[in-house]
Formats: sequence, C-alpha cells, structure tokens
Amino acid sequence: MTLGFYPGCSLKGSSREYAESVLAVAKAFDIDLEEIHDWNCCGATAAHNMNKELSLALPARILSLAEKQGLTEIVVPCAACYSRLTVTKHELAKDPELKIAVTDANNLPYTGSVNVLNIIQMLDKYITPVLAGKVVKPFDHKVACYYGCLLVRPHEILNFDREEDPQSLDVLMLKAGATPIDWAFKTECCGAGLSVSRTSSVGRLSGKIIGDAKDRGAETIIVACPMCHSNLDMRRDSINEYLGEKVDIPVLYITQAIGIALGLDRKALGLQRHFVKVSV
Amino acid sequence: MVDLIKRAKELIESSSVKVVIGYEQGTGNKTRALFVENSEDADKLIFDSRCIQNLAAYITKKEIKEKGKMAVAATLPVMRSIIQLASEFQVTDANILVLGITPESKLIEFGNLAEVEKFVHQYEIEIDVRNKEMLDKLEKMTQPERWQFWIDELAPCFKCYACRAACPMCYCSRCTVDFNQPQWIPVPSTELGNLEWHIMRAIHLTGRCIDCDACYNACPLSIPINLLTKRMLLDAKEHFGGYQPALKGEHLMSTYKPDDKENFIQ
Amino acid sequence: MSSDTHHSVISGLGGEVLEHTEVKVSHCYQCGKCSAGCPLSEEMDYPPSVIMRMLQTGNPVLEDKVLRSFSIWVCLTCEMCFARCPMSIDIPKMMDFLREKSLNEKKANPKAKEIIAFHKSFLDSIKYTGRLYEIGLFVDYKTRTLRILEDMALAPKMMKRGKLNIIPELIKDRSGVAAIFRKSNKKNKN
Amino acid sequence: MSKIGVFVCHCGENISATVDCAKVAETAGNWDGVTFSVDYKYMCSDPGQSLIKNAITEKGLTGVVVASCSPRMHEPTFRKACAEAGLNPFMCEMANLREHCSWVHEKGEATTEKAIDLVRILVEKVKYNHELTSIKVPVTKTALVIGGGIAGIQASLDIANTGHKVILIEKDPSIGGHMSQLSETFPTLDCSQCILTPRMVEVAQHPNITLYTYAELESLEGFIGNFKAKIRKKSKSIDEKLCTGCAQCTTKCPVKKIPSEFNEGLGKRTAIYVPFPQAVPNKPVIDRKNCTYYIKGKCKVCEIVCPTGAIRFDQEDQIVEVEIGAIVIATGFTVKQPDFFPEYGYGKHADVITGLQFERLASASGPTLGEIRRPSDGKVPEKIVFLACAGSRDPAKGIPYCSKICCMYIAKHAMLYQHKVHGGKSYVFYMDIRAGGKQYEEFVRRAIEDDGVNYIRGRVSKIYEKNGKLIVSGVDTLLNAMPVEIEADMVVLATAGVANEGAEELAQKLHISYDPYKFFAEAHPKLKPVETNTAGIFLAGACQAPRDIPESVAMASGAAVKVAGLFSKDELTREPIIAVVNRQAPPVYSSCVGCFLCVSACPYQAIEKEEIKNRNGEVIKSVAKVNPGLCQGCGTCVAFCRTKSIDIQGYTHEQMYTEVMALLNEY
Amino acid sequence: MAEFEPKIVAFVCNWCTYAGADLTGTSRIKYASNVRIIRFPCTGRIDYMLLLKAFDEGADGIIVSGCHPNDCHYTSGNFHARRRWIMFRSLCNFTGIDTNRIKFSWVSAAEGAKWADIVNATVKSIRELGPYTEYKKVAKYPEKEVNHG
Repeated sequence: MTLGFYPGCSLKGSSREYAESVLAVAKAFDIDLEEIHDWNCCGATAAHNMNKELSLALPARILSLAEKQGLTEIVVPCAACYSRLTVTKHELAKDPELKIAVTDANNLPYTGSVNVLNIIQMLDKYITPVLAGKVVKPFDHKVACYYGCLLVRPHEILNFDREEDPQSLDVLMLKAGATPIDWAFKTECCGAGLSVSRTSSVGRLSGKIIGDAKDRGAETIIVACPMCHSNLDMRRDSINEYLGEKVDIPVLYITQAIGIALGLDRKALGLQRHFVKVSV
Repeated sequence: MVDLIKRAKELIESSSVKVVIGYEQGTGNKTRALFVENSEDADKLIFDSRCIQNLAAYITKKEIKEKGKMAVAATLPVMRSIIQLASEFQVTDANILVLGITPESKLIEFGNLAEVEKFVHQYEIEIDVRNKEMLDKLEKMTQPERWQFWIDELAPCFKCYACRAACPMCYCSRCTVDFNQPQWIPVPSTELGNLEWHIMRAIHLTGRCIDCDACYNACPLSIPINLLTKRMLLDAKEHFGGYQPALKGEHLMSTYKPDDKENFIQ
Repeated sequence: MSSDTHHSVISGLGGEVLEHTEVKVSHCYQCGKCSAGCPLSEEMDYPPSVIMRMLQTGNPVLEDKVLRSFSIWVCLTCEMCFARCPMSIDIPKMMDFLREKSLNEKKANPKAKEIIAFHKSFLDSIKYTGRLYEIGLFVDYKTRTLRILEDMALAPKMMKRGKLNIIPELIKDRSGVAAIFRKSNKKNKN
Repeated sequence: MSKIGVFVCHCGENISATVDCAKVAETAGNWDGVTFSVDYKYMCSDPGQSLIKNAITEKGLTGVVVASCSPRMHEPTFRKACAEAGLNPFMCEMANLREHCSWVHEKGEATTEKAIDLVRILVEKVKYNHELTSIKVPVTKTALVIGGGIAGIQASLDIANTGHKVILIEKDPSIGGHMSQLSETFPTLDCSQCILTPRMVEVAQHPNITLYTYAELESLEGFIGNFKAKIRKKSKSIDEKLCTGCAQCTTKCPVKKIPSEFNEGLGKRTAIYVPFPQAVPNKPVIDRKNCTYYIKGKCKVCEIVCPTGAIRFDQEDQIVEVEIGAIVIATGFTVKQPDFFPEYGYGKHADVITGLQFERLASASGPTLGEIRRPSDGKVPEKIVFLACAGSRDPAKGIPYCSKICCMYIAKHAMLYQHKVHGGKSYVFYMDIRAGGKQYEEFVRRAIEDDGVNYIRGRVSKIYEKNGKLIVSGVDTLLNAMPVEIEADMVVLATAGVANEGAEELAQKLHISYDPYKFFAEAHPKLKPVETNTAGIFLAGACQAPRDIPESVAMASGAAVKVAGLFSKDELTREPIIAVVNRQAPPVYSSCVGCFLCVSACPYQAIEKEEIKNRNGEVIKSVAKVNPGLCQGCGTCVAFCRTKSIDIQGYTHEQMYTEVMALLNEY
Repeated sequence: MAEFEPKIVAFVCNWCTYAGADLTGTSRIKYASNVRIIRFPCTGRIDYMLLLKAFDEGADGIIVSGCHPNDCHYTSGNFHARRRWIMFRSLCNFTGIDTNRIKFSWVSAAEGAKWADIVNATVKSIRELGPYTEYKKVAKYPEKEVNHG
C-alpha cells in the first residue's frame, strides 16, 4: 500500500529521528510513504503570525502538489504542518474568494480533495488493527502521553480527538503494551515557536509539563510533534533549571515507542539522536 | 429511451400503475405530454433535451388522479415538484411511482418518495447564467425604470392563464384571481391588474417554486414572469438560507425564526 | 467624562478586527477564562481578557497600546483561550490580525524584537530555499538580534546528533515559492 | 339593504373642540345605507345609550357605528347596548374620533374631514358585518396538575381549596421534587423539609386531591374545559392498599448499593425503596432494573418478609382515563450534568461535585447527616471552592442564559460551609452576582462581610488534582487578570438549570410551545406568564424557566387562580372572533385544497385536518378545519391562505377590502 | 399653490400599534392629520394584496405597524408578518413599486410618541416624494371609468 507523505522541514533536519521512525514503522507494515515532490515549507507559526495570505498560500501549494501527483491521502507527522494544512483546507473551503486569491498566488490548481492524516490517525487507520500480532516486546512502561496544542485545537476545524483530556495516543500506547498515566498537562502548551527567541519561557512552560509527568511517576513521555519534542528534549537544560532538579525522563515519538515494541533496530528509530538519553 | 418504454410496458401490463406520464413527439419540433394507458402507446414515449414541460402539473389534475396510480417520467425539476406537492399533501406514495431521469439522462426507478427526496437533495436549485444576468440588469435599473420595464413587459398579457396551467404548484381549486367577493384582481386584462396578478402569483410561489421555468415556457408571449419567482428564490436564499422541497420540511413562508433579519422595519 | 474614554465598540480597532477576522470583541463579557488558561499570560503586559476589554472601549489611546503591546507577540497561538472561551471568541485569529497590523503600522513592541526577528528569519529561509534551512535560520536570526552567544552550545550538539544540515535543502521551484511571497506581501501592504 | 345608524359623540368637548361633530353626522346621514345619523354630547352616558337603543328599535337599524372614543375603551359598552335593543352586538362598530383624531390634530377642516373618513370606513365595514354568536364551551371542573414538586403541590392545594377536584400526577415514587432535596433555603436559612413536608402531607390527605405517584401523562386530547387525559400508572410492584409502609422489605432487601437518586448518587439505596424517610406516600416501589428477582428470576426476600402480603411481582402498568377542564404543568427542571467540562474534571475527581450534591451533604437527612465531608475520603474540607456559571452563560459548551438561582445558592452554600466548618476557607469564582429579590442582596453581602467568604471575579480555566489537592486555576479580573491558584480540598460546581429530559415530548403531547431551551413557553412574557398558548393549560414553576422557591409558589398560585376562574362558570363564553374554513355544497365541499401550510403558521395548533367522506366512508377530500376552542383569532392563517378559503369573523376579506376602498374613494 | 397633502393609510394591529396610537391621543401629542388607521387583529392578518389595493385606490403612502418582535399578543403573528414583509418588500422593489412609500414599523402600546414620530416622518417623506402619479397613471381600469361615468 502507498500513502502520500509530507515530512516537513523539521523531519528533514532537527527531528530527523521522527522521520526515521515513521518510515521504519511504516515499512514494518508494508506501507510505502511516497514523498510529495518538490514540497515546500508550510510556513509554520511564523507565516500566520506575520501574513495571513502567505500562511494559506504555502500549505495550499503543498496540497496542490499532492493533487498533481495523484495522491488522495497524505500522512503529515509534524503536528504543526498538520495543523497548517488542515486549517488551510478549512479556510479555503469556507471562502471561495480566498481560494481564488490563493490559487492565483500559487499558480497551481487546487480542489481541496486531499485527505490529510496526522500520525495518530494514520496509525489508527492502518496499523492499530494489525498491531497486536506484531508486538514482540511490549512497551511495558508508565507513559505520559503529551498531545500539545496543534493536534487538538482548534477543535472546530481539526475535529480530531477531544480538546480536553484527549485519549487517542493513550489508546495507542495501551495497545503497544504501555500503561498510560492520567495527568494534568496533556494539552498545555510547551512554548513551541518561542523555542529560540524566548528560551526562558520554554523552560517554564515545558518545565511544568515535565514536572507533572515526573510527579505522577511517568517513565517516558510520548509525543507526536517535533516542536514539542525539541522543546521537551533539547531544552532540557532550561527545563531542569526551572525545576531546580535534574529530570532525565526521555521523550519519545509515538512511532519510536511503537518501533521499540515491534522490536525494530534502535538506531533505525533514531534513538541515539536524543539529547536526553533513551534508557527505556 | 428504450429503458423507459420497456419499464412503462411492464408497469402497465402488470397493472402496477394505471397510467404512465411521459413525453411524445408533438407537432413541429415540439414534444408534448403522453399518457400511456395501454402498452402499445408506450412505444410513443420519447425523451430528449426538448422535453422541458413540467409533467408534475398533471398529477394534481382530477382527470388523471381518477385513473388510479400513476408513474411519471420525471426529470430533476419534475421530481422537485413532486416532493413539494407531497409536502403539501397533494400526492403520496400510494398514488405515484417516480421514474426518475437523472441530469445525465439515466433512468432510475425510485421505491418511494423518500428516495426521490434524497436524490433531489443532491442538487441545489441554481439559476442559470442568462437569467442571472437579466436579474442583475434589472437590479441595476432605477426604480422608475424597473416599473416601466414591468408595465411594458406585462402590458400584452391577456390573462390566458397558460402560466398557471403549466405550473405544478398552481393546483388550487380556486385561484385568488377568480375570487370575486371581493374582486381582488380585475377580470379584464389591464396594466395594473396584470401586475397585481403576477405579483400575487409570485408571492404564492415563494418558498414553493422550484424554478422549472414551465410558466415562462408556456407563455404564448414569452413574458419573463419567471424572473419574479427567481428573484424570490434568491431572496429566500439571502434572507432565510434558501429552501429545498422536503417531505417533512418546514415551509419557508409558514414558519419563521425569531431572529429573522431585516433592515427596514423602524 | 465617560464618553471621552469609552466609545462605540464597532468602530475603531474592534471594528477592524470584526471586518478582517469576524471576531466580535463585543461578545466578550470579561469572565477571564482566557487569561486563566493562557500559558503565557504572566509574561504579557496585558492578559488576553484585558486586551479584549481595551478593544471594547474603542478608545484610540488604548487601541494604540494594544498594537504596541508585548502580549500580541508573546502569544503562541496555542488556542487554549479559544478552546475554553464560553463565548467561542477566536482570540488567536484576532491576535494574528493585530500582529500583522502592528507590523504594518510599525508599532511592534521593542521587547518583541527577537520574536519578530525569528519569524522574519524563518520566512526568509523559506523564501529563498523553499524549505526551512535551520543553520541559515540560526545564523540569520543571530545577526538580526546580535544574540550571538546564546544557544551557541546547542548547535554543535545538534550537529553531532545529525540534527542539522550543513547544506540547505533546495526545492526546484524556488521561483514559484518566491512568487507566493511577492504576491501575498503586495496584498498585505494595501 | 342596510339600515345603519351613525352616532357621533362630542365626548364633552374632547371631540367637538377640534372636530365639527354636527357636520360629521350630517355628512354621514347622506351616505347610502345610512338611515339615521345624530350627534350627542355623551354617547356613553345613559341618555346617549338610550338614543342608540331607541334608534335601533324605532328605525329598525341593521348596523350601528358609534363615532366616539377608542373601541379599546367602550366597544363592550356599546355592543351591550345594541344587544339590549335586540341588535346582534357584532353589528356594532366604533370609529375612533377621539384618540386617533380630535386629540392629536388641531382644529380645522382637515381634522373634520379625517373624522368623516374614519366614520365612512366603518359604515362601509358594517355593511359586511355578520351576526355572530359568542361561543359557549362547557367546562369539566377537574384540574390535572402534572408534577409534584413545590409548584405542583401549591397549585394542587390552591385549586383544591377553592372546592374543585384535582388530579396530581408525579413521575417519581414520592412528591416533594427538588425542594425536598435541599438543605436550608435562602435567604432565611430555614430548613427546606421542615417547611415542605406539612404541605406534602396536606396533599395526601386533601379530600379534593387524587394523587397518583409513579405516574406519567400518556396522552391528551380535547380543548379548554374539555380535555381527556390518559395517565400511565407505572407498576410499583406492590399493592398500595395492603402496604402499611412498615419498611420491613426495605431493610431486608439484599441489593443495597444502588446510587440513591434522592442523594444525588452520594448515598445508596435498596432495590425496593422509599426515596426518603418523609416520602409521601410513604410506601415503597420496586426498581425493576436493579431488583434481583427481575434480573435473575429469584430472591423474593421482600415478599417473604412482608407482613401484609403486599408485594405484587406481576403487577402491570395501568392506564387511567380522566376528563379534565384545565391543566397545570409543574414538571420543574433538572441540573445539567457538568461532565461537558472535562477541564473541571467532574466525574474524574470525586471531590468535584455539583451544587445539588452539596445540598445533600449539607442536609441533616443526607448521607453525612449534615456534616460537610468530601466524598473521596470523608475528610472535612479545609478549603472549598465554588464555581458559579458552570454551564450557564456559556453558549460554547453549556447554555447561553443565566440559570438565575445559582448566585443565591452559592452564597448559601458558602455560608453553610462557614457555619459548619470553623476555620475553613471558602472561595467563590463568579462573573456577576445576580441577587435581585427581597433580602437577596443583603444575604450575599452577609456571606461576604460576616462569614468571610472570598469572592473572586473570574472564570476558572482548569481544575486538576495534585498531591491529593484540587488545583483550581483562574484569574482575578478585577486585578488586571492576575493569576489565582487555589489548592482546594473540594470544588462545588453551580451547574446550569435546564429543562427536564423529555420536556419536548411532553410539550408535544400537550400541544404547547416551548422555547429553544425546551422550557415551556408562556403566552405572553409580561402579561400572561402562567398561561400557555393553548387555552386551558397553565404553567407553574421551573418548567417555564429556572425559578426559585418563592417564584415557583407565586406562579403556582397564579395558575391556580386561572384554573379557579375558568371553573367558576359552567360554560365558557368566548368572542366569536375566530377563523373559519369555508364549506361549500358538494362536490366541492370547500375551496380549501388541503395543502395544510396554515397548520404550521397557526400559533395555537388550532388547525386540524378534516376528512370529508362519502356515503361509503371513503375519504373524498382532506381539508383544514379550525378548532373554535383553540383559535384565538389572530388571522395569521387568513393572510396566508392562497385560495382565501379561511376567513376570520369580524375581520373578513370583504370587510377589510371594503375599508380600504371606502377610505380612498369619495362617495 | 397649496401644499401637497398625501393620503396615507396605516395598517396596524389591534394590540400594540392601535393601542400605541390611542396613547398618542391620551398624551395629546399632535401629529399630521393625513393618516387613516385601519385596525387588524394582528399584523399576521394583514394581507399584502390590501397594500397593493391601497395604492391602487390612490394612497400616496402606507404605514404597516405592529408589535415588536417577541411582544405579539398572539406570540408569533408579527414574526410571520415580518417574513412576509421581507419577501413582499423585495418583490415590490423588484417590480419597480416605490418601497420608499411603504413604512414598516414596530410601535408598542407604550410608544405613543413613537407613533406620532412615525406618522410625521412618513408624511414628510411622502410629501417630498410627491403624489404617487406613476402608480395612479396605470391604475385606471376601464370598468372604473364606467362606474364613475
């Protein structure tokens, strides 16, 4: 089976282990992920902070390219890209004038027919039904599933899981053999776009998340967003500074955790690339 | 349409229906309604792009109803009319079988009116470009210009009531125009009387007209009276979100919303 | 006199917000749930509910303060406020608009220099390469902000873990992407 | 040919000061069909009325136009005078020369001309008036009260005390409603049950009241004065005549862990149970969903221990048919479960409870015998937080309206907490304090000033549990939205008051309308607060909107007076200003084509379908028919009917058309 | 030349506007005498054909008035009326009937002063518009001439 694939910039750079683990897990289930040719950046937070039309035109180009390539369904592992693509689809469907303006800027036909899947939806749809038989090494740990903002909000547009206390990741991890804990910071913001420009804020916001997970005995934090990952992992020094103690709970992408449960090679999953050593 | 002829024959021969209403070749290049009551007549059935008469106008006619259950070769506008008539209790599953003709000229036989309704709801009622342009043109005129336009257009109307006869929604046994206690509309054709008659008709069709253009097509003088109902259709959409004929729907003009918006009541 | 400080909500900046984003500031009844849930409200000069109130006054002085505020830049668009707002007011969408306007009117808060510089560096990176070139972004950002020393330790660590590309990934249709920027920017100025 | 009399009144000088009354009378006298015309100083005085009466008898008038003041003032007077002289009262019309002419215009020709016009309009109208007779409807003098909460109890007692029969039905095993669950009541802090139970007993013992508990309305037909209701008496599985209420069965029942509805899930009950000790009737019912016998086919412990042999496992639901003349709906409200706010963790954290649960905790008859102890571990909470508007004023997740009672009960709860837990700290997060009502504001101030309840203006964003505490995070909007975080032991949510489940179905059974929130709609928001749009059906209490106890009781008494008024006469007389669908000779029968679009246009559900049948009983035609008992005469259907088959008496097509013609054409 | 005195017909409901106009009288508020009120039970009863007939018979302006939304004596008659007015007014506009000559308003039983204002404003604006000659020109039926002949 073949699905369209939009990795986005992070997965080609600072979060390449996410891409590696996505591809490794997909491969284990014989799913071909076909990358959209000549894709561009979705514009992320920067674009919609600065310029509305640009923030829609960039994702629209990606969707147009996918259409051109004949892809009907694309997997978008990065939560930020997923959010941007979905919001763009929604906005353009709602406002025909805007659609004309944006397609005009792109100079590419756009119908909005491509189905955009985030990583959890992809796993749910194609992997969960056949997961049980393939788990060789149940991920037997207490995990705190962290969703962040972009997977669940705004609910009116994404319409994925529920806004407060979402469950989709927890259900997946349960199936992979883990014990998801009940905790209070599932959908609090990690600091996201301020990672570079205001590292101190990230230390505080991500610190609260790590702190609560630790207090409730989590052994691993599971994420599905490269921004959350880089804040919780790469910014651990600032976080520990905020917490006033050294916390070394590793942060795993959902696909890495599932990869481990499937018994895939740890290196193929990119575990060595983390700042916080993956001890599980 | 081979399918249609075949099915019409089966229906008549098996006595599933008493009459099949469809189209046949008329004089000149015109088609006309055909009422098939025996299977030989079914061979005369035709269907092509000239078949624009709204056959739903016949289903409320006493002479037809008396024959028993009927089947109707129904294009999209005819199906819409049937659903509207059903919502007004003028036709039920017990007395009609719909042989739908899709916009792609395919024959679909519907099991019941609910299925027809579902089919019809896939398509929105849309006003064609030419008429839209005409509406725009009128919109841009000044009020006195529009007044003159309609007075001039309607002046030749001699009240033959072909529009009324062709309209499936004009099934009333007593039309207001025939009412004489009081005489709302003067009997002879006059400039103002004509306008009043057509305004009244447009109001009566508001929320019910499905834009089949049967009135216009029937008018021997080709007076664009369908523009009036089209205008109402657009207004219904603008003010109340539009309407679709529906078996169990709320009718546009017999219902209201407490927050209906207007900007002219002081 | 009260009429000097409080004006019609639908005029002024609140009116502009409505026109461009369909967000109705008049719907806010100041319950404060947005500020209570906002992860960054402590770092803001005006928490979200206060921004709403300032806009409700229609007072040009307060509107100007909103456009010059740090709040609109530190907002992360995490959408928590919108998710929990009892009146379903799309504050993040409004923030997007206020940021754009603040930039266009050259009123961006000086404290937000770094944040804006980062966004600009980010967009420039895409503009020229089609994709984000992280080293380029960092270098560009550092030159814009002169915050050379900060985060210096991070880059080598990232490099070591294979998390940074030395050479930017270039897409083929770079002119296409550049055109998108050109067209959207032109509209933006109008 | 009409013989119309025109009577122009000077109203002292009120009319004659600006209108030339003599000229009006003189002009009118020259019109076709006017046989008598006169002006007089005071037409409403005795001599004035005699003038009219004499003219009717002497001149054989067929119609009368009195040109004087507003018909809203004296129409009944002059119609009565006409009737006394033998003229059908509906042949009399009034031209409003005073309010609409002489008082609002300066003296002059134009004003007199207008007066002449006004008279002419009505003279022409009267030519088309028909003799009408008032509608008389017999009245069955028994009332049905639906719902046995405080509103239903009050309404029943008030009606019964006027000497009329009442049938009171209650869906639960006992009457008492929400009020019986409450601890103390604001603003006096008197014990709720202490003031309620005597009334419950009074209901049970009143000779004029028939009480059916565990019963619901099955169907209703008919109209004012003449309803027929079917009541479903759900099977209690006991013979009430034999049961003495000795409670042997309830003590011995082995199924003991069913969450008690009365205690809002905070206490437990048995499968055969009496909801609470003071229940009326104090006789148990078997909850078949939880009874072992009904689930597994064996047990019957209750049957074994019952000393009177009153248990009836095979008892079936019973349908009782009753004839009634009026109905009072007092079905009350319910509280919206707050689990639609996952951010508040209701259902997840045991110590986040609703206001109604707090009532049970604070009640001496409750599961903690009135001590404030939190559900999770029974500890007395040292810090307690109350959240106002948990669902109210929240279009996004709850309901847009204000539930009205919460501000007061929160103040009461916080006060009760402070009284019971010395040294405890209580906080209230609120948006506005709405304490309009006698002694209400003072009550809230007392909570703040005397009992030290800490009121914080702001809505809470999130509640989560940490180290056994509930972290409540909000802001103080009065301090520039400063963050406030409270580590509480217990949180009480003031959940929204909403319409009962099934309110919509009940409204449809009763043919009454309801608002978008499914609360029943009153006939007029100001002037008819206890009437519905269906004549003979009245509302009391919180089924109409959230109401507190005093308001519910006041409404109930109001509804009772309406019922008593209705029952004060054997027959009901109504003005014949109603719509009528025409009837014609066969084979047409009626010009109505049976599209029934008028049905949805009618605000009173007064239009029905009538099937016209031939001799063989086959339906020839379906046409509309107006139920004269329900029609109120607005005429909305009339203007809507395409075939003009409906007309309204007193404002017919001919009459209104003629008025327009008469006004604009000079004769 | 004498000032043009327009003929204005008011179609009002019994419960709100008629009562409101009564209050104008009781309060002795003066207004222009050009208006003639026709009483209906409810705005829901007002047949749009009557409006056309009024123009037909020579009215220069029309006032249609009833209870404010939510205040209808019959709960919803005015809501139904409002829907009809919206459509009827649009159709009038589309057929070139001068909608400036039809004033729609809500006047409650308490708004005596508003009634006076509505009448005065209407009279003023119709006076400015002049006689509705456009309509009157075509309103002459043959049989009417016979009647008058």
